[in-house]
Amino acid sequence: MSVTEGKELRIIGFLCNWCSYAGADTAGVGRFAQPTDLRIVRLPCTGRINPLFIVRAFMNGADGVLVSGCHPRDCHYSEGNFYARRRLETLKALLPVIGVDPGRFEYTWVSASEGQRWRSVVASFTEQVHALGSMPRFMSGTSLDLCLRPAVQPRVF
Amino acid sequence: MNIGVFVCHCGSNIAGTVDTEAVAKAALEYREVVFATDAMYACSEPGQAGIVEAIGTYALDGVVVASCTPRMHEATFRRTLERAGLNRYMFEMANIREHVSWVGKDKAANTRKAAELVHMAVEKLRRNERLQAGEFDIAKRVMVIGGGVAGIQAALDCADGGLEVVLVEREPSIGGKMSKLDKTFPTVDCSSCILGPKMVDVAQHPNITLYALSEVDSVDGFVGNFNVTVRRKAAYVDWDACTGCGECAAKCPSKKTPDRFNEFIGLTTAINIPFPQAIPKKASINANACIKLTKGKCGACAKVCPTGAIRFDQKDELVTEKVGAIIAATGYDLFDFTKYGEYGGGRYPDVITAMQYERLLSASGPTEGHIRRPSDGAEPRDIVFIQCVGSRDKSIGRPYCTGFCCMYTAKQTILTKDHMPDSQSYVFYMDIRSPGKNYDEFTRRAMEEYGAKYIRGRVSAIQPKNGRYLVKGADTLLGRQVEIEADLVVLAVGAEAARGAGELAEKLRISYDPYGFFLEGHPKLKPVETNTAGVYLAGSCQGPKDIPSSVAQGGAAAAKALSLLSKDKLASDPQVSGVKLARCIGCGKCESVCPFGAIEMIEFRGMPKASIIETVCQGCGVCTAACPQGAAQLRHFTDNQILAEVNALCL
Amino acid sequence: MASSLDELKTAIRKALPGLDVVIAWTAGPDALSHAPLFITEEADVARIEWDPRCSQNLAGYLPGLRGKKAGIVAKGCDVRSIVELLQEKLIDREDVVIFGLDCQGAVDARSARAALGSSRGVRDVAIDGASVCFSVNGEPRFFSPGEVLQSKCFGCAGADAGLCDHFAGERGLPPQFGNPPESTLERLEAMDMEERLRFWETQMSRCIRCYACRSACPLCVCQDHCAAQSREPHWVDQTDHPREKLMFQAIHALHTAGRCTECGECERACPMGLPVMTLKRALNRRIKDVFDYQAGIDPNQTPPLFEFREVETNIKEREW
Amino acid sequence: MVMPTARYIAHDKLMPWLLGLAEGRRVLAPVREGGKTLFLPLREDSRLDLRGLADDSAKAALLPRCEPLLEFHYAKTAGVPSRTTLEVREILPGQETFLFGVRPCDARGFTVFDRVYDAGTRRDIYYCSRRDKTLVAAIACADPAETCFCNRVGGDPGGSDGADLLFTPVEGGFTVEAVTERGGAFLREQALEEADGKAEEAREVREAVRRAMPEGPSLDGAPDEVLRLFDDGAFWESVAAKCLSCGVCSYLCPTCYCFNMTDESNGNDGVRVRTWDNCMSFQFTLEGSGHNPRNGKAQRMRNRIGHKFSYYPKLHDGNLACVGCGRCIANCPASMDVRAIVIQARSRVLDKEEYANE
Amino acid sequence: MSPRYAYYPGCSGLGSSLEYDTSTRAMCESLGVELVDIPDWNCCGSTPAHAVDHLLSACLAGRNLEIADGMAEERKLDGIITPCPSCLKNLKTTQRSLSDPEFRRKVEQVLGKPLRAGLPIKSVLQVVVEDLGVEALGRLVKTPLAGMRVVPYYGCIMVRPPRLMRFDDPENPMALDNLLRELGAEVLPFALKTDCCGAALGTVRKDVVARLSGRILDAAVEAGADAIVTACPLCQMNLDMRRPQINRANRSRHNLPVFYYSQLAGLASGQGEAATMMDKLCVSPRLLLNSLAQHTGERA
Repeated sequence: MSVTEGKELRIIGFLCNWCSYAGADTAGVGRFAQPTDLRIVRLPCTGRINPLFIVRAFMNGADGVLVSGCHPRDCHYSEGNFYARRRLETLKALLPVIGVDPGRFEYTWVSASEGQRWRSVVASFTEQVHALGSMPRFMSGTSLDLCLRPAVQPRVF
Repeated sequence: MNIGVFVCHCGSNIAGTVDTEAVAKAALEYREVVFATDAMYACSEPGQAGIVEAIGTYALDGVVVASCTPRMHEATFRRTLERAGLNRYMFEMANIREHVSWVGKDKAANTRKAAELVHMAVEKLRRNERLQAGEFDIAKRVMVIGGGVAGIQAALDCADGGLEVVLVEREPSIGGKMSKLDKTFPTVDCSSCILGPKMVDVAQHPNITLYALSEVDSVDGFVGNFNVTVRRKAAYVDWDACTGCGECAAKCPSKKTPDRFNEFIGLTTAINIPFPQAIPKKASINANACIKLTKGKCGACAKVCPTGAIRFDQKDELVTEKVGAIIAATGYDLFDFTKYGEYGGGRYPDVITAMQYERLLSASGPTEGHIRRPSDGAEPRDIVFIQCVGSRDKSIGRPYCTGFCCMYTAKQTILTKDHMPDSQSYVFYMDIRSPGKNYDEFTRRAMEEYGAKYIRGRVSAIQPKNGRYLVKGADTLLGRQVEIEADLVVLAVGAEAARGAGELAEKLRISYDPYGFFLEGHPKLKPVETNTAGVYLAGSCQGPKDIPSSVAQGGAAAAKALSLLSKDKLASDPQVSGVKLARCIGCGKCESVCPFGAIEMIEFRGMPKASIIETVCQGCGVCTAACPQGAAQLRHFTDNQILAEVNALCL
Repeated sequence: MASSLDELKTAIRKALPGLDVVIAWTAGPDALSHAPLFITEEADVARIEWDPRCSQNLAGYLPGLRGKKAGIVAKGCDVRSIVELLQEKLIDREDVVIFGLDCQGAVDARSARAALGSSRGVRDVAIDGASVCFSVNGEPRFFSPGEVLQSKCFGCAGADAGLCDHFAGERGLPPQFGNPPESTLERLEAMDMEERLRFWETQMSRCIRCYACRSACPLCVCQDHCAAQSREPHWVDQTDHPREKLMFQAIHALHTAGRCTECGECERACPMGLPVMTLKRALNRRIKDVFDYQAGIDPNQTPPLFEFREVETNIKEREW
Repeated sequence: MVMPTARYIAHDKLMPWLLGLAEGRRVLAPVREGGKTLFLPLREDSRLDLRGLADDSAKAALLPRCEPLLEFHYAKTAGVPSRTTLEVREILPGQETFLFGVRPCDARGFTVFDRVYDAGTRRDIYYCSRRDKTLVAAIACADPAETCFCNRVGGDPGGSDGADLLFTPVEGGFTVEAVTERGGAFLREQALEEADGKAEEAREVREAVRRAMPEGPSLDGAPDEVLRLFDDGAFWESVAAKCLSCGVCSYLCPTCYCFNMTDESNGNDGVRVRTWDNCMSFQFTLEGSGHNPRNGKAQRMRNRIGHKFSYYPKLHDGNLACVGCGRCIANCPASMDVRAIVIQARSRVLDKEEYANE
Repeated sequence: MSPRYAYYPGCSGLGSSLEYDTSTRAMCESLGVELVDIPDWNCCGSTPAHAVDHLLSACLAGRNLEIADGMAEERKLDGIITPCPSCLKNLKTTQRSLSDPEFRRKVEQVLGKPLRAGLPIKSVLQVVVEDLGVEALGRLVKTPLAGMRVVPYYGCIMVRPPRLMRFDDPENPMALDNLLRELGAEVLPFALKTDCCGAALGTVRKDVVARLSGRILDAAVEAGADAIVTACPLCQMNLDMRRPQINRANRSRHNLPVFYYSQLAGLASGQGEAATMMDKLCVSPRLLLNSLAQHTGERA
């Protein structure tokens, strides 16, 4: 875990409730230590994920986004992850064109019983994102002061 | 909106690695949070009372609890809100235990993470709606899949409780593995004597419809309203006409068919009734062995059948049953020991499985209860039992302990001595696992009273020698090699998931573990539930089990189904999709992707629009992600709610 | 082309009594691009023009005319948009009459204006093999296709006459213009990730949020209910941040993923000259690779994001 | 006050002079970027483009595409988190600006704005603050485009309405003349050489262009005709058939001044922004109830034409809200032509009258 | 194109198992497999070295691999083959150990040369059975070994450890069974086909050899075999040369000939007893071969 020591990066996880969220719970119950960067958004199904959530996250300055759902054919809603797989594969073509390194986004399948697998997914993805460092922030493109929104300051603890 | 935040210590589970006080303090700064506190156990009686009190004192309209996973206590806290007069959906949970305190070591980082998870929850809650549950009608019927002892128990309990039960069994008779056993441990009472009456009860129960020789073809629908299509495989016999007299089997010329019920150590006829106590006691034809069906000639059975029940042209038949709940009790299969080359890989006729040995011991088995070697029919004297064949062995992908082999091996050594007082049993074992009532005493008796020689170690090879078998192994307690010449070797093969378990799980939309055993809702608290509402588990399909546990679980699953279907209507989950007609342009994309056919296109003021059938919608949100206008929105997981969480995390 | 035009006019005259409207092109205010013409009476037929200046894809008007019997004049590339609309059941085949044309290439008015200096005096445009000839005040001026034609013409697949109800001109092979000029996608691929981000930042700072890219897109079915201008859901905010404007382009690209036929209307319509089709190109390329699918070919197919296969042979999922 | 005499600046001196001005104030000038000529802050590496009409109008100098009007913050009271106070901070623009290189049509566009935003007691402080701090330097046109029609809406390719200074292209450079007192005061401070005889040359250049511009029927004086067609749905349907409902015409128009206001917030912080709005958009008149009085593009087109050629002139002494720059024509993705629509409207009314007379 | 391999004969091949080496070369030639001897090869580092010093053992094998590598490209070699399972095991073990960069560095330091060790390494038997197919051998058969009842004896390392050797079933290999059947022999089931003969303890614990090898001979006789067929020089030596010792220790009277499979292949394809060096065997196969000839003669 040496790579991820020190500065945390902003990593968002979109997880389906039935498999991967439960898998992350299983990892917790098993006390499988993980890097702390990841923040999980719980969704009913990966089929709920509009790829634009991921684009939005990167636009907002996320350093990495991880999607995880039920293994193909195990979807609680039978087909959600099949649609998700196609949508997310398509998304993979968009991200590098707008300047998001493909390594900042991954999707995978983790079942409710795969606590160990969840741990290793989180650990390797976090490491992968740390290897890429912070995502460059969007700034105002020009010196036009005509139209700039003052950046709303992020919260500080 | 007035939001209250409650940060749970969970004793030291959370507070040990998260500064809960700091999290509560941070939460006070969030928009619309008017109250925040930390609590020792939020889910406890005083914890919940504290929430109810704060709702009153601070006029809260929404609550965030930061504690364990919502999969644990979301329902608990929603009820708390309802007690305080709030809508149950004005609630969010931040999972700071499973996702934070239990997996992160750095307290500062954990605290930061917990506070951000609370922030996400607050921002989502600010956009929550007061959803109201509807109601829908349910079918007061249960389907039990699998007619082993667990399924039989579940079916009988449900039927006695007044539910209509459809019991589906893959084999021609119910009874499962237990019906093949000679005796049961630790009482050594006759297996068919205690199972037989239950099987007869199934046959005679007015509330039970039995489909033997049938399999589940497809499942759709949802809790309360499943539609299960069952494939009734062709028996080539009209079971309504068949009286089970057995004339057909007596006259069948194809007498060399390996007997499936007898684990292929005996022979039977192409048309047969699998065993005398079979339920239903009906004949069926093995199409691969039948001369008429394979070569077109014969038809002896049809000639002798007194009721003219033979139907060589019978085809599989599909029937659809509407049920409100499903109990999966599909049991287990035996490990295929031929993967172990050192035990001969199936080449030696006198190296057999414990289940085959059980058939040899059984008075209704192929040898009528006389122990005979399959190779030459001789009575064996020295018998070696090898434990853990397909259990606790990572190298063949079976790392788990089957759990009941130690016991049945002990039973078999006892029965062996009873049958043949001059015999000697040897047991190669890894450890003895006998943690049940009277179990350890039982294994002790096998060793001490019945003289079974237990050798702690593995067998490295079995080699034929002068018509016997040289069993080479290690005695790890004495630290030396041992070689035993045996007449018969019995392998304690482990249990593995039933053939086709994965496919059935996919049809039922339940999870299964890497070995194919179905996954329970919670390992401790929901041992017979699954993640799919209305689907329950009984017996070894959830993991290897002995008979008492299977029976107990069958009863437990039945109790769950009975309590579910005790109501006339079920509350529908309001977390379903809804279409904003003003935004919808009727492009039909949502309709095309809905996995449940829950979207229909309607005409509204002359314009095409999508409309959700709320009782059919399962709330997956595939439509919401497909709708370009954002007109279809999954309630409680709307675009704006998820965007709010994303924005709370990074902007 | 003159003979094609006569054939076209004859066909339209013949079909017009059974139709509510026929959409074609006529001379517009700018000598470098012809304008759409909505024909309801026979007298209008005489005003139809057909030459490389007929660059606008008229298919986008069809969903708005649903319920009416509409004829439409279409180049090969325009037909692909019509196919896509049929696929998604946004128009009804029996209500649409397609007049196909043998296109030899379409002028990009913006680059033609830059090449000529001004649109003044342009009387005619013709494409002859490897060169494009503008007749300006009676004088011919020649340019290479790369200088003045739309980039989509370089990958022209020609007209699938089989989908047209009428076809004017020769059903020959599509025109060949050799290698296309360097695309924005190729330029981007030569950059590192941060340069790409900065590239879009600079580009999108020019965007005036007129949404002409969307309004001109024949597959933007939402139009008046576009997510870009909504608060419920609130995908983009109204500030002028390049991030928000790029976000909209991502929305447009993902909403048209697997549907976009690269007709180029978004870029043609953009008054700020933004390379907004680049994102869609990138998605199409992947969709071709992964799902072996191209939009606008077969009216009976389903767009790839609205179906799936249980086993996706071309998807290599990451192993952890 | 007496205006200073005309001055002259040679082509090679222009850029250094402008960059000199840019020290201490913002200089906006038509600059090449991304294949377009746009009004952007001038920098040393800017490529000034004075060949013709810029691709965007200069209105963003006075009415930005998006401007923050105020910031707000929900502050929690220490110890009493249930008490939240809303803190509001107004953001007033205040940068001195030299707007260089607008054409007479664009400069005249500001007069259309002035009548709305700086109308006696009804003053828009954001607009007025910018207007007061901005000096507008127009360049007389030498080569109007095919789509230009300022002469048909009461304008003049060499006119100076709305400008403070007027530049005119002459041999070797530009003459500079003050138009307003502010312009005069500014010019007096500049170390520019006297124009002398070039002032006469400039007048001749302007006159020549004026004469050379193609004539056409005037679009002035059509307010009543357009108003009389208000209920002629068929006419507007046919005119708007090819319209795509995008915002190109409005956003490039130097006289379109409509705006929208939006609060954008995250957590406790937020900002209120004012952004350009566009009457061709469905959302422009969409009401909270979901009802939309201008539901179709025909009604929206009627509003756009009506506003420019009828409603505005009726309110503002016959002045049109169109200065004839032709950007809407040149950039319309559907090749709409505002001139043709006004002419069609007029002949439609005449046809109707004839029909009525019969 | 005919396959071409670097050939590693191993120490026994030039001494105690000269008949194996000779008959193997003959078999390969008739099968069209070209053997290129590894020039200046040295001991593979098997039994003695690998038991005491892994680095030494790997360096010994590594040198041979390096030489083979050096000529691989020029001679267009398909791989390295050896008839001896013990050599094979050590060459393959070394190849695998070299994937550890640290260990590879040490070996290279000793050898003073960089190592590729990329050529596939197989036994001659594996090439015959898997690559050429036993049918290829079958096509060469002129005088089938009809009537000869044999048990194949693979020895303990021809197929083990399975993850290293990657050849046939580790518990019940059938390669030799199939091959011998193709030669016309009657192949009997043999439970001890992969049991240890005790070779590794041949010089220090003769009692163990006598017990283990004796058991193999017992089982072969019990099975009703006329002969044992091996593919390993050490196995052959134990069962054949040490037969008197074994008989003495076990009070048995075994007298089974122990052939190399390559000898029988040569015999069946008509190479004659001299060419296959039948006279090198300690237990004379004379009687058996005579009866075989008689059998063939009867048929003819």
